[in-house]
Amino acid sequence: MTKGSSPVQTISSQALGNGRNGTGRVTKEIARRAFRTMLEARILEEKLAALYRSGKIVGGVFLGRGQEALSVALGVHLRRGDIYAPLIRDQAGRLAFGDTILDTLRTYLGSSLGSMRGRDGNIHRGRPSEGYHAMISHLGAMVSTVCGGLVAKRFRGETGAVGATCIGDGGTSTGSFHEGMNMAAVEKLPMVVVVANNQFSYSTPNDRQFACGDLLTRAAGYGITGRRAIGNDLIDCLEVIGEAVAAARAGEGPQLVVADLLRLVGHSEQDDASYIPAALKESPLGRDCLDIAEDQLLENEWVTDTELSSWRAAVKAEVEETVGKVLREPAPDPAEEDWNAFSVVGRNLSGEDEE
Amino acid sequence: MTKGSSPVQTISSQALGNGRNGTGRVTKEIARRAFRTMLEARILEEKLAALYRSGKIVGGVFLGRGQEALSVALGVHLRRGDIYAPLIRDQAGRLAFGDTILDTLRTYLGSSLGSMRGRDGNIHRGRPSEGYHAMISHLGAMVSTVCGGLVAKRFRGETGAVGATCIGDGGTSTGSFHEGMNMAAVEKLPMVVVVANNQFSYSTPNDRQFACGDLLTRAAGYGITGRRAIGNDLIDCLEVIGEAVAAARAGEGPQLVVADLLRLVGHSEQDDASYIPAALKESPLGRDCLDIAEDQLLENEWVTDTELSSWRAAVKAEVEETVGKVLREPAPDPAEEDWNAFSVVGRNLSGEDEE
Amino acid sequence: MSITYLEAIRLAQQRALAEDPRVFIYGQDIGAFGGAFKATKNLAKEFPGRVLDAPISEDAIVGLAIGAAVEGMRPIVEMQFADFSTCGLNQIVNQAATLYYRTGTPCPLVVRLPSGGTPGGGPFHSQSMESLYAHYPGLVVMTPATVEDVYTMLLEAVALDDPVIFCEHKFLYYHLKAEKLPEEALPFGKARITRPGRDATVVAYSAMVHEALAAAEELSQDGYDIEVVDLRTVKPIDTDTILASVARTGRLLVVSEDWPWGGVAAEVIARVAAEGFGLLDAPPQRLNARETPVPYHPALWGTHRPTASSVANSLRQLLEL
Amino acid sequence: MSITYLEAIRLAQQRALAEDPRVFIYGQDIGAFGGAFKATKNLAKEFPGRVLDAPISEDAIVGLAIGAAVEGMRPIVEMQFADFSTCGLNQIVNQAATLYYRTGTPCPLVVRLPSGGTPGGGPFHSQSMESLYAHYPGLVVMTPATVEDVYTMLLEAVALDDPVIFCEHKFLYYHLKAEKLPEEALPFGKARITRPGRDATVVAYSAMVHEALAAAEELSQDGYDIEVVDLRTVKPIDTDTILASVARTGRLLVVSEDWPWGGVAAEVIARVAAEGFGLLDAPPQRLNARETPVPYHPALWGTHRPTASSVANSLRQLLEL
Ligand SMILES: Cc1ncc(C[n+]2csc(CCOP(=O)(O)OP(=O)(O)O)c2C)c(N)n1
Ligand SMILES: Cc1ncc(C[n+]2csc(CCOP(=O)(O)OP(=O)(O)O)c2C)c(N)n1
Ligand SMILES: [Mg+2]
Ligand SMILES: [Mg+2]
Repeated sequence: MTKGSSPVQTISSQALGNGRNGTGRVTKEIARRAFRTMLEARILEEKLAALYRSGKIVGGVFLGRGQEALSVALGVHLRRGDIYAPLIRDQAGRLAFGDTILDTLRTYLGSSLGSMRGRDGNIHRGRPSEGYHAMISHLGAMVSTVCGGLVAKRFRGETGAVGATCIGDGGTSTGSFHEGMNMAAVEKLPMVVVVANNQFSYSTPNDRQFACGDLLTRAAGYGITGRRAIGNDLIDCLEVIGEAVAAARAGEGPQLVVADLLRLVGHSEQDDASYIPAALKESPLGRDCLDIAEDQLLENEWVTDTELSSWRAAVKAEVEETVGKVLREPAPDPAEEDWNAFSVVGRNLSGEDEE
Repeated sequence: MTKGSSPVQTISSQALGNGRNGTGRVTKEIARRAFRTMLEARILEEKLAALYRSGKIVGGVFLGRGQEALSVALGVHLRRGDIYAPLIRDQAGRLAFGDTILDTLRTYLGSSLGSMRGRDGNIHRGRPSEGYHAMISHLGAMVSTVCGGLVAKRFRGETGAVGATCIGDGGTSTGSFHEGMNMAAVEKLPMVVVVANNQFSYSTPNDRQFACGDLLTRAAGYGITGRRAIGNDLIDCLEVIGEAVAAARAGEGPQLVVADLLRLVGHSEQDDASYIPAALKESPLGRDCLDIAEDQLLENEWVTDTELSSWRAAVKAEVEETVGKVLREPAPDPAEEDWNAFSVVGRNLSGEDEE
Repeated sequence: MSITYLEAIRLAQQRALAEDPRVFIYGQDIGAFGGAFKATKNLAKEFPGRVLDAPISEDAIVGLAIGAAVEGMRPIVEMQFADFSTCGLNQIVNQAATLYYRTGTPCPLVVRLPSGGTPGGGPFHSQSMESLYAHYPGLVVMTPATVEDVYTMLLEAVALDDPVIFCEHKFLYYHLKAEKLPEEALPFGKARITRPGRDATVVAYSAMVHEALAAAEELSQDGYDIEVVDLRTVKPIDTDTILASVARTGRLLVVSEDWPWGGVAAEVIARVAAEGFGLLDAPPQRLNARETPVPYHPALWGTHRPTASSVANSLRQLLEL
Repeated sequence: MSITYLEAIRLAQQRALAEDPRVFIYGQDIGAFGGAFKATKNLAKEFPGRVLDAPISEDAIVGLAIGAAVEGMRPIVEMQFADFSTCGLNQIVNQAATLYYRTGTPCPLVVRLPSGGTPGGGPFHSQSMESLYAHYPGLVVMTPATVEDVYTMLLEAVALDDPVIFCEHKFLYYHLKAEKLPEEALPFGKARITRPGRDATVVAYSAMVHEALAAAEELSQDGYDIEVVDLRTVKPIDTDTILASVARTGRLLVVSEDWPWGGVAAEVIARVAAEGFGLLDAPPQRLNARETPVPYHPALWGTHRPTASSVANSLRQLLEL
């Protein structure tokens, strides 16, 4: 599945030796919640793409289509008090962590009522003071930021919280990623880092990105536990990430999860992803995680066809209704904008002209 | 020997599985040249320390005492046309690569006749246009620079050249190091990177620097060959690095060599290294590589006691004589200094005031 | 046939690759894909092995270019966005910029920065980084405003023996067009009087030249005759041309899309105040972006950056001083 | 008993740790070892677990501090030398500086930068980085020149809700001494008239304040009365105090150890030229470091940076304009 050509393929992490330990066992309730959130993410993102095509969203639209299973599996295993720094393709994980369809649309459409108030957009949203970090674009940068949140909790004696972030195959080449991973390991932080290895970084295939063949071999180099998940298989993602989160929560130190998958859209909605070979799209990697998950839920009799239809209808209705609402909301008013990057306290002290 | 506490100790590089392959076999001639260069480095550095104490050298003096065997082993295996970016503790490797006692002293003493003309000092010297890179202080930065030199040679169709650099245990934590290593692997460059794991980064012990226990486990994560050398054992260093250089030259891609050792001095001559535990100093790691090498050469009957005495005397004389000479050389004259950072061509074009 | 600013960048690179075997291009997604903006479209095919996809490693990308430049190559680095160059900044300012002074070895490399704001770009895809790099001795910083300049100046950048930060403006990529590309160019480092005038001088560069020209047009309807100077290269700055202009007009407004503190506008004013104090009939003024990150929403963005209308306002105030 | 500038830094950190449980310190070799300059000597022992050794990872060091600040801590980061902060610059300017504007969440962290030149420091252990950071909206940049200021301002930096770049000058570490530390301090962002005068104003900050004072002393022997303004904080700049001084003297020289292009001196002159043009009797001048990397050899270094004698020369020229 991985594309590198290095002869070194040893998987040297402990966890794989041990195999699954049961802490990630998937319950009906979790599976249903995960799947319902995947549906929300998928339907919401389809709407975002349409809004972009019709010129209602400016800038860029970056979708997570095909990556919802992996993304949601991290989001559903987190809870209030945890720290989560999602990346580009984490719409599903965000919703699972507590972000809303409403705030997503507000941010993309630049509503002044959104959490970013039109100051930042699309995937760069968050509520840092609630543990939901707002990514900066510079890849790799959020790994150490999550470390910092966990160090703060340790200082305050708060135990049981976990920090989590996601990164792409391309993002693993950044110096930031390396420094953050190493730091998490040195500090033995309760942290889970999920690598969504979708085989491409924008147009760049993995063999121009790294030569180790298998990114999981990096876990040993940081001295942290590595685990592999099947990136488009919801049950597998829920199990593996469930175990990783449980291990981190139990004080076993940072956990790296590597999952192979494909993104089933372009890098952004401007990109047709024609560089992804047809053979890869037709391989098991190219199977849509939503289809796989649906089968899994039906097989387990965790959901019925009727329920699925009504979920779909409900989510569509919610998305449409929310779009209508947000489109009527006020855009930020430049005349009212507070053109000052200092905090209120800093500014009051500064005596700097405010124009 | 390594200090980390991670449970993961797997050595997953191929080369170790294969063991030595004979390409690094040590000849009498190489061993003699290496040892003689170690002597030069040691005696020269003792003089540098004395000049620093007497106020003749300003700024900092950073010595490689205890690391000469490892350093020289890389230097002697390189040849004209190769690229070498030495680091802080590579006086021995530098001399082996072709740097001189004269230019070392000129740079440290700030002679206007030195390669750096008083503009830069101490360990920051080099002649980049001759393949001898002049390190910047920012650790990790030279890895990718060496990559670039090798890419240039590949563009020109020059084959058989090798690029080499050194880094400390601490330097492996930099994002720069990671990016450079990964890049070397992606480009399959003929490159040798030697990690001088002297257990401390300034005062910081390895367990505050990384958690993998064994830095060699990182080789697999880059998809490159990893090798281990005994850092204070000249013959072992010559063999292992000889094999690494031969493999790189033969087109087998980048090679990582990790060697444990101790520096037998402070970080700089201002530092008494009191943070290094006595037990460690008294352990095999603390044995002076010069003593070990002397024994090895005598045992092999590659050198006689008499020769050793005459070498010592000759090097001492050369160092003393050179110091005398350099101390009489002119310091750079601020009034004559060309206060312009642009190249001559750029400047002529620019029409910028030159004051 | 008309050529866009973006196409001119592509053509300049094509010519550089064709004429000089030492040239190669390195950056993310620039090979078969042709780059995020298509500035290297087809070049990988046309020049096999000389247009290389890089990993997401800005520090090592610049480091590699430095090492290659030292060995006599002439690398062009494409940053995917100027904003990401902060991740390669250390190599640029501490290794590339210092190399010649320290060692006497030239470091001829070009770092192309897709710069400046566009609607919806937001805080991390809109930055103007010319001042940051211009602060450092040893770096040339070019900021072309026209299709013709972006072509000739990129070729000039490749020919220079010094490291060049090449700030190409994304807002101009598609809008700006020319009928044909010039063979001749102004000398290196020379500013251009884009529009002659006698009532006030506007010094601008890159996208702001066009806002300044539109403002000048607007003021011409009130009977004012505004001179517009295009700096073209912000390091070095062509102080002579600026002073000569101020000598004619007596009034100076400097416009920059970058933040004010220590930016190009501050530097130009500091020079004119020190060297051309007596030429000024009124206090020299500047108009910059607002002092916040570049906002995402187009309505905010349109107020954050200087525009024709805010330049015209500033000019009206200056003319009344 | 006399307290050095360096010891004042240590004492301020000790007090911050003692008074506020949210404070911790993070940096290379600052724990048991007490730091490369001993600015945290004994603090790890006195405050167990709150003075942490970091790996050589400036980017992640700042990233960790940001994440902790978001969670309500008040981290102090020690860079081993200001020069190495370029490796953490991306996190500082793109994450810390933008956080409040983007998200409304304050990011109260302090990055201590051992700054400026010393004999033999060379290109990579001598840099002055205040202008680089001051360019970015959202960062406060402090540049204390006295033992008293370095103490009170560091405490002020820790108390501020915004990210603060704290430039402490290595040349002042050991030389500068005070008898005791003050309880009272000037308000945040306020410049100080260190020496009143009426013939010309020298604006300086950090180590250059002392060169300016020595130059003023020298010129007093020629009968000139030079006013010296210590900026203390270069972002924000206390323009009012500068303008008031220039209103008295009519002449302005700005002195900075940093490079000229877009530096503090350019920014001050741009402000005075725009807002205080009519107050000036002569063109405002600046004196900066030379436009090369900071040279290693003390003889070169002594000419590279402004000194009392070059400040005095510049002042003599200014007084004759
Ligand atoms: C430091 C940095 N350099 C460049 C970019 C531009 N960029 C944005 S997304 C992207 C590709 C990311 O690939 P990957 O990490 O694999 O994530 P994916 O898009 O595949 O989910 C690039 C190069 C960036 N965001 N940050
Ligand atoms: C990016 C960076 N940060 C900090 C420093 C300051 N510094 C110089 S040497 C050193 C310790 C280096 O340790 P190591 O890499 O193990 O090499 P050693 O000194 O042990 O040979 C530090 C922190 C630096 N040179 N570069
Ligand atoms: Mg990817
Ligand atoms: Mg070390």
